[in-house]
Amino acid sequence: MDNMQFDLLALLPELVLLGMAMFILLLDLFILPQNRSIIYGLSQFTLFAAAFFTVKTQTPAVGFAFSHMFIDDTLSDVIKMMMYLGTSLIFVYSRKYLQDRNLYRGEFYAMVLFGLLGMMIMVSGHNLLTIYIGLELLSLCLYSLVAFDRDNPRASEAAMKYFVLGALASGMLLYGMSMIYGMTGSLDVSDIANSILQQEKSPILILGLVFLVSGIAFKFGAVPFQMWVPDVYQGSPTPMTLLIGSVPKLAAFAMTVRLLVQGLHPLAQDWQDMLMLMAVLSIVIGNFSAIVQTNLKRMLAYSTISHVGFIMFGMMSANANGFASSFFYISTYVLTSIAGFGIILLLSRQGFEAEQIDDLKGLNQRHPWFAFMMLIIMFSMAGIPPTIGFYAKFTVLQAAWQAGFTWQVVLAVLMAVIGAFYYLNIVRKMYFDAPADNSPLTAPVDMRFVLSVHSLALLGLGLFPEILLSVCGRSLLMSLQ
Amino acid sequence: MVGLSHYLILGALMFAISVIGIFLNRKNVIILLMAIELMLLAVNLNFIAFSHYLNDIAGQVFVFFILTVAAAESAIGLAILVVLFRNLHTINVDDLDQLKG
Amino acid sequence: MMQADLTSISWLSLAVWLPVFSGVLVLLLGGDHKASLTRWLALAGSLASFLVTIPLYTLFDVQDGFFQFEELLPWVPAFNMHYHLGIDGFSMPLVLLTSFTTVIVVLAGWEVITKHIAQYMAAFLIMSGIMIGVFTALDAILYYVFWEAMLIPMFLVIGIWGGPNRVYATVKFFLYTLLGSLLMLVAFIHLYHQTGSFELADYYLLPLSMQAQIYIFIAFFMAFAVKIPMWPVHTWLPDAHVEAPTGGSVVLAAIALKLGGYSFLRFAMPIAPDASHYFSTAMIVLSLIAVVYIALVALVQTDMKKLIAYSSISHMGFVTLGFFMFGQLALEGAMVQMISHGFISSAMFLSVGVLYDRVHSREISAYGGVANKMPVFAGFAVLFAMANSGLPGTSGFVGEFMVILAAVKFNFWVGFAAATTLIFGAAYTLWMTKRVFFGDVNNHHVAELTDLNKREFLILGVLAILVIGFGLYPQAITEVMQATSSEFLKHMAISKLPVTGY
Amino acid sequence: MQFFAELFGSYWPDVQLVSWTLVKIVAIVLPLMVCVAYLTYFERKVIGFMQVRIGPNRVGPLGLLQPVADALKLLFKEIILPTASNKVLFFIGPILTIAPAFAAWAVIPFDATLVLANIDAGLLYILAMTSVAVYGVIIAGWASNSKYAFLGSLRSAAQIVSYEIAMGFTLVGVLMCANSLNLGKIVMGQEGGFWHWYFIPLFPLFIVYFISAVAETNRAPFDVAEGESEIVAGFHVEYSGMAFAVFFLAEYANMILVSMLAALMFLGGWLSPLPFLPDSILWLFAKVAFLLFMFLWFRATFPRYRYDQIMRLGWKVFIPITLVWIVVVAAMMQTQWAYLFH
Amino acid sequence: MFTLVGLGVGLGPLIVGKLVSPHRPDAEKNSPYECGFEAFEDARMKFDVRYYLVAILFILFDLEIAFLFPWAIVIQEIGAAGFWAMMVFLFVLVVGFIFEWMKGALEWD
Repeated sequence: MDNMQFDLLALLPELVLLGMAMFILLLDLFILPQNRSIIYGLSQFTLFAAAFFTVKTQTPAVGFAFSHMFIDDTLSDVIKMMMYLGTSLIFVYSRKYLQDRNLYRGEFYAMVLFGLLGMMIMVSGHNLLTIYIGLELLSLCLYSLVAFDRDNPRASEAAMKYFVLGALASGMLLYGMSMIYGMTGSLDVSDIANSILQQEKSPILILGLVFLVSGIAFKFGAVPFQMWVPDVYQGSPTPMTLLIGSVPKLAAFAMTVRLLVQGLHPLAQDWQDMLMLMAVLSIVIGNFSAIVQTNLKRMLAYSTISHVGFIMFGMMSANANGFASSFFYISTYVLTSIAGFGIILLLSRQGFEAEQIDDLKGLNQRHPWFAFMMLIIMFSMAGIPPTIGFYAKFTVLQAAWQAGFTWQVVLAVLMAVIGAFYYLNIVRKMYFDAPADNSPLTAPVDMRFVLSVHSLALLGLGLFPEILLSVCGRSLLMSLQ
Repeated sequence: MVGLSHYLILGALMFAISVIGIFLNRKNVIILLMAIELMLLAVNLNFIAFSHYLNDIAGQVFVFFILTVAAAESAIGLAILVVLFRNLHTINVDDLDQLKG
Repeated sequence: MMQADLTSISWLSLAVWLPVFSGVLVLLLGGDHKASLTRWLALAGSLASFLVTIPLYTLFDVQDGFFQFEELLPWVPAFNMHYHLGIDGFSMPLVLLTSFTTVIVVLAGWEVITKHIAQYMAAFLIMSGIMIGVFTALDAILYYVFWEAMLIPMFLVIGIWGGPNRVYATVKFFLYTLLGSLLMLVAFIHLYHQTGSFELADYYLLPLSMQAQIYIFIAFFMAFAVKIPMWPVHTWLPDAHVEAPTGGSVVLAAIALKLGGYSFLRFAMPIAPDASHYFSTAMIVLSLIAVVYIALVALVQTDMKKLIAYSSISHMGFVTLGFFMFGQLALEGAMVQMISHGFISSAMFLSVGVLYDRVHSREISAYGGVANKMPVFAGFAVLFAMANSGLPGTSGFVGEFMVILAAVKFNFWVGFAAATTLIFGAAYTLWMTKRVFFGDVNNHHVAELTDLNKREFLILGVLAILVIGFGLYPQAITEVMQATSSEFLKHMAISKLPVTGY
Repeated sequence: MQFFAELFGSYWPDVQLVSWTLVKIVAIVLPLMVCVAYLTYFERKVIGFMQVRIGPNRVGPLGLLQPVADALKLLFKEIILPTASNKVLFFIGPILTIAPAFAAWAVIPFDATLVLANIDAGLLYILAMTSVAVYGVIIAGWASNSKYAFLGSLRSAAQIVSYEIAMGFTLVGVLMCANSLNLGKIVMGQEGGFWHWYFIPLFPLFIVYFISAVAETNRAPFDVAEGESEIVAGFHVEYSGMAFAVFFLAEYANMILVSMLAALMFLGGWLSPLPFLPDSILWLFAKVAFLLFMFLWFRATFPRYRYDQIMRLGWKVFIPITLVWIVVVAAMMQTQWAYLFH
Repeated sequence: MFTLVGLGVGLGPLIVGKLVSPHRPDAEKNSPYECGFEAFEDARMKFDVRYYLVAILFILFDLEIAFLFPWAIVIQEIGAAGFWAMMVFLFVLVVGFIFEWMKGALEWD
């Protein structure tokens, strides 16, 4: 008991978030429904406060708390900052939608904040136990958020599928963890690495690795563990899709770094091949499936699978360059997909979901400005310069090339063309087709403004990618040293 | 004498049964939930066996947490099930087919 | 003669970004309800952008075979990318051509475009800046960014203002080009890992094994051949041309195709000289197929735009032919051909546009005896047709003649095959001219035609002057690139294969 | 003996152990069965006296053979198996209800030394065992395939689990004082006179525990689950003959068990109330008897609670009380008054 | 061991009862008891969601107790740090408890 360090400073942001989330949950019980904007404001303030403390407590040194179970390094700080930003954007974009559908309740905000807390714990987990707890906190919040719209049959079906497969993924991850624990005798990430270095590779260890990687792939939604992605994306209410499809990817990445790089790097050769296979399959299957979709959310789901493939492309290089590129890819992807779903949310209104690709028809006539924003977003997803999406693909491909994955890179490039096809399809509908309905946009001003700035940022970052690139690269390097 | 490997084999069997249960079961969602619980139990068994043979308490602590999470998880799973049943009036796995591309 | 204050200005950056900013300005200030403001704003922007490129010509040092007006700023230090611009004798004329064409395009769309005027004008202005960027970038990724970014406005231009089959055409155009260029990106990535930089100059000096060179060359080839376009990856071009609005066709023909040709000179050949030699025969054969076979295809076209599109492919065959004979004459001939084709093809497309705006048909058979109703226009059209078929005294003649001459020296049969184009070219162009302009007025559409208005006259007039001007005085082009081309050939003669053996 | 030792050869020590354990088990179970039987007798007597009646007095002297007669009657009655029921589950239900009530006795210490299995996690074991009983209730209700049974089982189950939480919290309080899960050690922690017994510092918890125990066993006044006027007999409406008797037995066995636990944890078990008196198992029996008497007394005096009142009492009164008291105790332990809780 | 005996105690009377008691089934007797009426729908009908709610809450609180047990046993050794850690835990739990209370999850009428 004497080694119990209580370095609470390291997890000040988490504590703030926890306290505020609980406060919001309770406050919601005592205020009138028409005063819900207090909750909204408070949630945004919470994110701001957490960001403030994250910056305040930031040090170049690596900090630990709770006997090395919790790590506070630069990487975690950077990822957390991104998460705050992403969550804040999600709040802005989803407010109108929730209000229109009687979902504008305190539980939503509390739940998202709890989910965020889970992600932060994942990011800072330096022990299989903490990582698992964070992961579950996140997953449980997401399951319930998907089912949040209680009278929506599709949402409940999506929630069920998400739940079952998500639980399966956790199970696999845990099973892998148990074997690794058994072979190394420790739950601590760095102890695991040391222990593996000092022993012969055993089949059980490899088996554990296989399960671990499968679990991670499940959470990412990589082929062959992708089956939940399309259904969940399509069935969930759009704000939840937005949430699922964006910020948790960052957490999953952090988890991968902690587990595979910091913990199991001695086994890199083994997981490299697995990741490679999944990356290639994800890119191919994701892209080809996305082409035939008519539902926008479903299409984006398949496109997510292909993006996940690209993310794994970086990881499979198993070096700092590769992981930095993956990190960069994820950050840009998160930024882009939030904006994309933001547009979908912008277009939907009371009693109308802008879900079909055809709902975007003639957007250029209806609202040229947001058509242009969507154009940027789509080209960013397709990886066409000068949007940020290009650098994402570029960094990942160069990392893979450097690691010697020649034909995989060429294949990925070919698939990127396929990907461009369906993104172009959306641009096509927006610009070349006549509008199907001409109802005006009802989105509030703040949402329009933020969405505009956000989308333009995709372009701006595309012209000056150095900012994000160096942030991602450096923070990762600092953590991997 | 019962050794570590026996526990591991039992755990593996339980795990396999639950995975098979999840993928092959086309009848009842509740069976899916049960399979998930079984899976977590298999993991727990592994952890406890390892923990015992390694003389390391950490594995058992982990099991404690897994149990907690499993409870929360099944609570949410059942809640989703209730919502699902209210909306669709079925808990048949095959009937969950609204979401197809 | 150089003045310190003039040289200290970043002309290239101005040339790139001025049109882009004026495009954004048009987009922000303009709109369908204030059409005239939009048009004048666009014109002012394009003129200003043209003016800032003129110093590139006047201040250009013709003795210098290397890059001039260089600008070097760190851009993405993480990957050692730089904002590196510069021009040499090859790119300078193309930059001018681009900025000039933009003015023409703005004028050409003046009254014709009625829907989304601001977007139309802005697209062309932005595209112009981006294309100048392609011509001036000396950093591979910078180049690549410009190269790809160009696709977006072009995609929209064809798709929004194009003809009935525009969607198919524009998607095809986009994907073809994207596929090619992504392979080029892979090549850049490989080179980056070899040199640790994206500097073109580093790539020139990098020794590469034959195998690597071949792969790199193929990757580049995929990108550039699509863009030029070479047979057999040319099929997107006729579709795109036919469906594009006049302005789009002009930009495509006059500049976009040159991007491919220029890039061969800038990237594929100097980076992989040995592979270039290795592939030269194949390239020449492909070029000849383009020259001869495509000319024959052009002969049977019934759509005027398609005919001109095929003729463009055929003419661009000359360009690649000239490149891969590795002679100064051939090289310069190819360059001249590029410039002159820029003028002539835009003029041709504009002429078709003039007719199309009045009759809304591009079918040759829909016309006949246009000269009776539009004598002034007919005069211009016949002049451009002559130039297209390579009549001496026009710029079209100079380039083709230089290339054929070099080809005959290189190999008689190559020269012979190339020379046939003079016949085929004359055949399809003049035949079309005859069918459209001469003969009797055979339908009421033609009967209702009115002759050129002042704007159209101005555009075609300026182009006519240029076509004849460069035809009579081709040295204006050749002298600026002499130093560059001799440096280029020197470089090409040195093998980059690593020295092995003894 | 020699003969058996030769017969079993090397297994002899094992056999010996098993048979010795069996003997001990029988020594516990048989008296327990008798206790259960006579508890029913006493119940009728006590309530009878409270209502100024005599109670059973026909069978045997003072009606002392009444339980035997009841048992024989039930034994010879038919066990009806409802058509719609699930046959296997129908029998598993009663077994699951009674088995834990007996199995829990394994770790109950009757004396400093007199305990069958002196395991450290004794309390945990009891908790585990008693919570199994809920399954019996639910299975019985489900297997009967009768609305009354089903409803009754749901009610009982909800009630049992609700009060189990409050009960669990009270145990936490005991554990904080005792530092052990071993029941024997818990008792030893209360040595030194009745003012050291835990019911004094943990008085609220003791009260909550005992009331919860009444609710746990579905006894009056918390017996709506089998409320005759509403849903006939609750989850065991379809059971008859011995099957019914088993439920009956389980209820009384549980009563004795929870009283025993209360006596051990709060009232010092076999310890004497005053230091100069000798500790003896008789003290324990006296305490248990007193508590059992309380059970009967409740039944005779209190009117039946409404179901919503039961649930409210459990969730909204007991849980907050116990939580607060746990916090108070824990906080006090950080201060100079910690000795109060040892 | 004791569990087995416990099972035996349950099973024994049942078997004896089965053996000893008469067995004369008839349809009327074997039908579910419903105050004399014919049963008119499946007995395993929909039931009030509050039962389910109680079950869920029970699971969560019971687990919490499982966490409290080890803590309670060692509270005298772990000192203030242990005390405060559990207070944080309990606080979170109480927040949840208040939430469900206010949401009406504990109402039964």
